[in-house]
Amino acid sequence: MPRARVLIQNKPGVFDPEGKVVHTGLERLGHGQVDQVRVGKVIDLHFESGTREEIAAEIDQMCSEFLVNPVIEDYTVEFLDE
Amino acid sequence: MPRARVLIQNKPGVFDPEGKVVHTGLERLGHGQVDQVRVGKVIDLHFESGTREEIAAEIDQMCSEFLVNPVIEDYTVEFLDE
Amino acid sequence: MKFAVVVFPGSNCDRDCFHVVSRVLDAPVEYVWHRDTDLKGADCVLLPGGFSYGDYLRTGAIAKMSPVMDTVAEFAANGGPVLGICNGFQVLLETGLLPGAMLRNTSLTFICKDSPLRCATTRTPFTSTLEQGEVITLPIAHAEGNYFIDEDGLAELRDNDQIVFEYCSKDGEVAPEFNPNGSVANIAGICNREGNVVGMMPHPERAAEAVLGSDEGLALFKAVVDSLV
Amino acid sequence: MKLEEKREFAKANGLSDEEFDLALEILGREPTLAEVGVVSAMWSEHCSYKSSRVHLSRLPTEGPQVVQGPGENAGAVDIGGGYAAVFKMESHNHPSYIEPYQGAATGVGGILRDVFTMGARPIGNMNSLRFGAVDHEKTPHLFHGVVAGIAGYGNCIGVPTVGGEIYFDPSYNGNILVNVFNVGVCRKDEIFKGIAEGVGNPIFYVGSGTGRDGIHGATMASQEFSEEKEAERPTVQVGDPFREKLLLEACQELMRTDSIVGIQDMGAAGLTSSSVEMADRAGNGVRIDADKIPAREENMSAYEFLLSESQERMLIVVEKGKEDAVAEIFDRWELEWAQIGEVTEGDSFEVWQHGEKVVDIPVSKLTSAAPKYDRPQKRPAYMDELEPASVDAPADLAEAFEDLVGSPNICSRNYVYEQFDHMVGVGTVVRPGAGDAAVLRVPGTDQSLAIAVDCNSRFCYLDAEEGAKLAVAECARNLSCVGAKPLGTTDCMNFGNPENPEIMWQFARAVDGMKEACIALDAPVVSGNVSLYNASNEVDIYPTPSVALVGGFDGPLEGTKYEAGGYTTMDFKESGDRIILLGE
Ligand SMILES: Nc1ncnc2c1ncn2[C@@H]1O[C@H](COP(=O)(O)OP(=O)(O)O)[C@@H](O)[C@H]1O
Repeated sequence: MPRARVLIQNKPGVFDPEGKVVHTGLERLGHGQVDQVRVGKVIDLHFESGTREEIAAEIDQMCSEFLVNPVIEDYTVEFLDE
Repeated sequence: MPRARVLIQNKPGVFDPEGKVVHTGLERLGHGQVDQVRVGKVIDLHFESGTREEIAAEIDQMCSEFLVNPVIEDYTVEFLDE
Repeated sequence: MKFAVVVFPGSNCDRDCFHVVSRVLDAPVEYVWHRDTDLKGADCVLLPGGFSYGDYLRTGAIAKMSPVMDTVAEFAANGGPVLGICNGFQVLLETGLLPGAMLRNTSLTFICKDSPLRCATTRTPFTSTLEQGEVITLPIAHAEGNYFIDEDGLAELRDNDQIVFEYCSKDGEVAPEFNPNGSVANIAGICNREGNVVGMMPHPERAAEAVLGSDEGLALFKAVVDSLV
Repeated sequence: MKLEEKREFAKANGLSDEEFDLALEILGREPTLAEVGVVSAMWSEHCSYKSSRVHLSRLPTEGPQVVQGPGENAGAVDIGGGYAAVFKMESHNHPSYIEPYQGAATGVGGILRDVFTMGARPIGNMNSLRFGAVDHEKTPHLFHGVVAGIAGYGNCIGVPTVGGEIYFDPSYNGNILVNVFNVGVCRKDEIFKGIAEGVGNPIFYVGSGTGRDGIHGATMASQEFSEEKEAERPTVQVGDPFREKLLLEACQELMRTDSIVGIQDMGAAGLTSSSVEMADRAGNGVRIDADKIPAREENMSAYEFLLSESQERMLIVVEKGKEDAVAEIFDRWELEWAQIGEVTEGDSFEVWQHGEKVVDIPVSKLTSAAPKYDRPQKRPAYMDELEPASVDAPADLAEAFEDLVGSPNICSRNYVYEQFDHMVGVGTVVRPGAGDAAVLRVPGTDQSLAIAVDCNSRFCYLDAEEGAKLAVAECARNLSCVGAKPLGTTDCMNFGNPENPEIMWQFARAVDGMKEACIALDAPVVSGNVSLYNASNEVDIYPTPSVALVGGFDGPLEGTKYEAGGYTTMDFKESGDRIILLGE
């Protein structure tokens, strides 16, 4: 069964309040060597069937229709081992 | 600057309300060949310095202290290219 | 009998709890800042609702690291009564003072409405004046109140009489259709084994005065006062 | 950059050729890029009200109950017991169309800051929303996003959202309306103002860091939408309600010290409009050092710092010598802050970056000397075609009744208001759905107030003057239905393109209608907002002068809601009670 992973993050320059708070939290715990934190979403999708090309095209469509907010978010797609 | 990515997902068996809603949404849009959807979090961390081993150990500590709730969540760590 | 209301950055029901204790219950109460390590001589600790640290990452995840939580844990270990309401409940779960974890509501939306609750145990200091099985109606207001615990954990809660409130019908029937958020076994509130630490999603402080439509929630605050005199 | 390129740049920022020439004349030299940004922001419709000022001046703004009329961040009326209700309504229409969640969320954040900057603690939110047809392809996404955004922000900061209204109509297909209202309460003699008094006083910046968010936002909000424009989106502002909560508490604490001279939030046109307006009210100048501004991104230009609409930021003029006390409070609330300038003698808005003076403009030229237009008006042609009186009564009343209750414009709103925390604050006496207006008890006092928001834009389309009158009257009736008496009005005038004489006619008539109703009901207008250019692809929205009224009660509310306590809810209480229809 083909599996793919969509990683969604705020575009560079778009404010990420959650990342900021997590960063502060890590600093408070003494993890001062962290320089930057971005928090995003990961969506794992299991498909019944399909080639990588088919699935990639399908995911692009899903992302533009629904999964991703193109105004503030960027996404990347990875394929997971079967 | 070393960068790492922490992927956090609900453990198998723990209900994933968001995944379910996304799944239903995808089906409604006609993406019926999707079999399963899991939604999780991705946290990208940029470090000032450190070897992979050091950073991996550090991240494990961050996860157990703070980033991950072991009752419901699992995590994996990936290193990103520099 | 003195109350402490813990304030985290982002708590927003702290003033409400303070109001109910000071003005309605007419009992002494003080705010305790999250960085404090002293409960100012309080006999009962309230962890209020709200969005500590914006609920970013996970509800209660960042608040649990506040210095005050060590003090609260110690207070609880000595048998002191602690009530975590809504976000306060989430903080208690994150700190491990109560078992389980919170997931998002199945609707994925915030839900604010009245909800009938069945009191499942009267052994806590906050429910000692209710009847076992009694139905009270309190407001709920949360996006993440879908309580999760695995099967073994649930069995343990049951065996140890740790379930305090369950979502139910007006007549007290506990069934999935009366569950607003998907929580395991309709759980709305639980306690620790000893019964002195209670966490609940519904807001008793919002139903403590008739002018707001109900004073059924006041019973919880009165009960803890009674339990300590 | 050559002068002609600057002219083009100014045009892209929304400044017309004539306005650019006026700016050249005022400056007596070529403007810097940052100056072009400042002038175009301050002279935008959003900041200068250049098309509406001549009309707004007709509105009644005075009365014995008025504590603060228009001109400040929000207006205020006396609600008795020594307390004032501080309130305002504002639009966030265009940002919400581009990104419904963040647009609505940051709208809520902005209106909250307008109220708490006055020293009031916010106690109630309302909103007035307009979406396109229910079956229009964009409506579900916009609707769900806006509702979630309002919930996300209001619930997190912990201010109950207790009322509002929602209509669906095709005239909003390409231009939704998101109007947000907030009311707060403070002692009436403890109101803070946005004023930069006291030459030499330091100016503090506090809140979140500045990024490139919403650059052009203020000018964008004053331009008609077209399909191409939809593509060129500025960086969307992302709200951080958690940070705003910290800002709220820090400001409340700061206001109990005696270190604040003036305070104002950075809304549209951010640092520019806040510092210029504060200087203008005091008749002083200000000097800002852009290098000191806490930045979230690297290499930001003065232009970007001045026009950024990053959220959750405040500008505070502090009494000289009290800097440490202020800093201590900000540090405790974990806010970013910096001393970025000072109040100066004279009338100059001066900004420095990297040792260079990048802006030097007389404050008054940006404010009172801003262009002002009395645009041509013409009675709309469609009014002759539409004959409301010719519409026949429905033949089958039962069927009409079902149509009505099934209509998306009339059906229950519980799906929406249950997503809003409407009870936080333990002050909500009459909840959404329970009465025609929301009733709020002021925490810690015996005072209460009621609030309602209304506008039937179809009426306004048929007759803008009568429609605006009806909006005010409906609000007032809503208040009296819960037992309150109107005290004051705020409004949000949402109209199409004012350069179209027919739209300008609608606007002017709506002001007339509002004026008459507010005088008749003794509810002076103490604050408000104008949103023009609500049109897409040349389709103007229905004229939508949303109004919100605040009402008061004579004494404390008592007992349960079923006893005589001076307020009522709308449910039928007992069988056997009589039902009376009042009015024709
Ligand atoms: N339609 C209106 N009716 C009455 N007053 C208005 C109206 N529109 C704007 N005002 C007043 O004009 C002033 C400037 O408004 P505005 O620019 O919206 O304030 P802000 O600086 O918060 O954006 C405010 O005091 C506001 O109350």
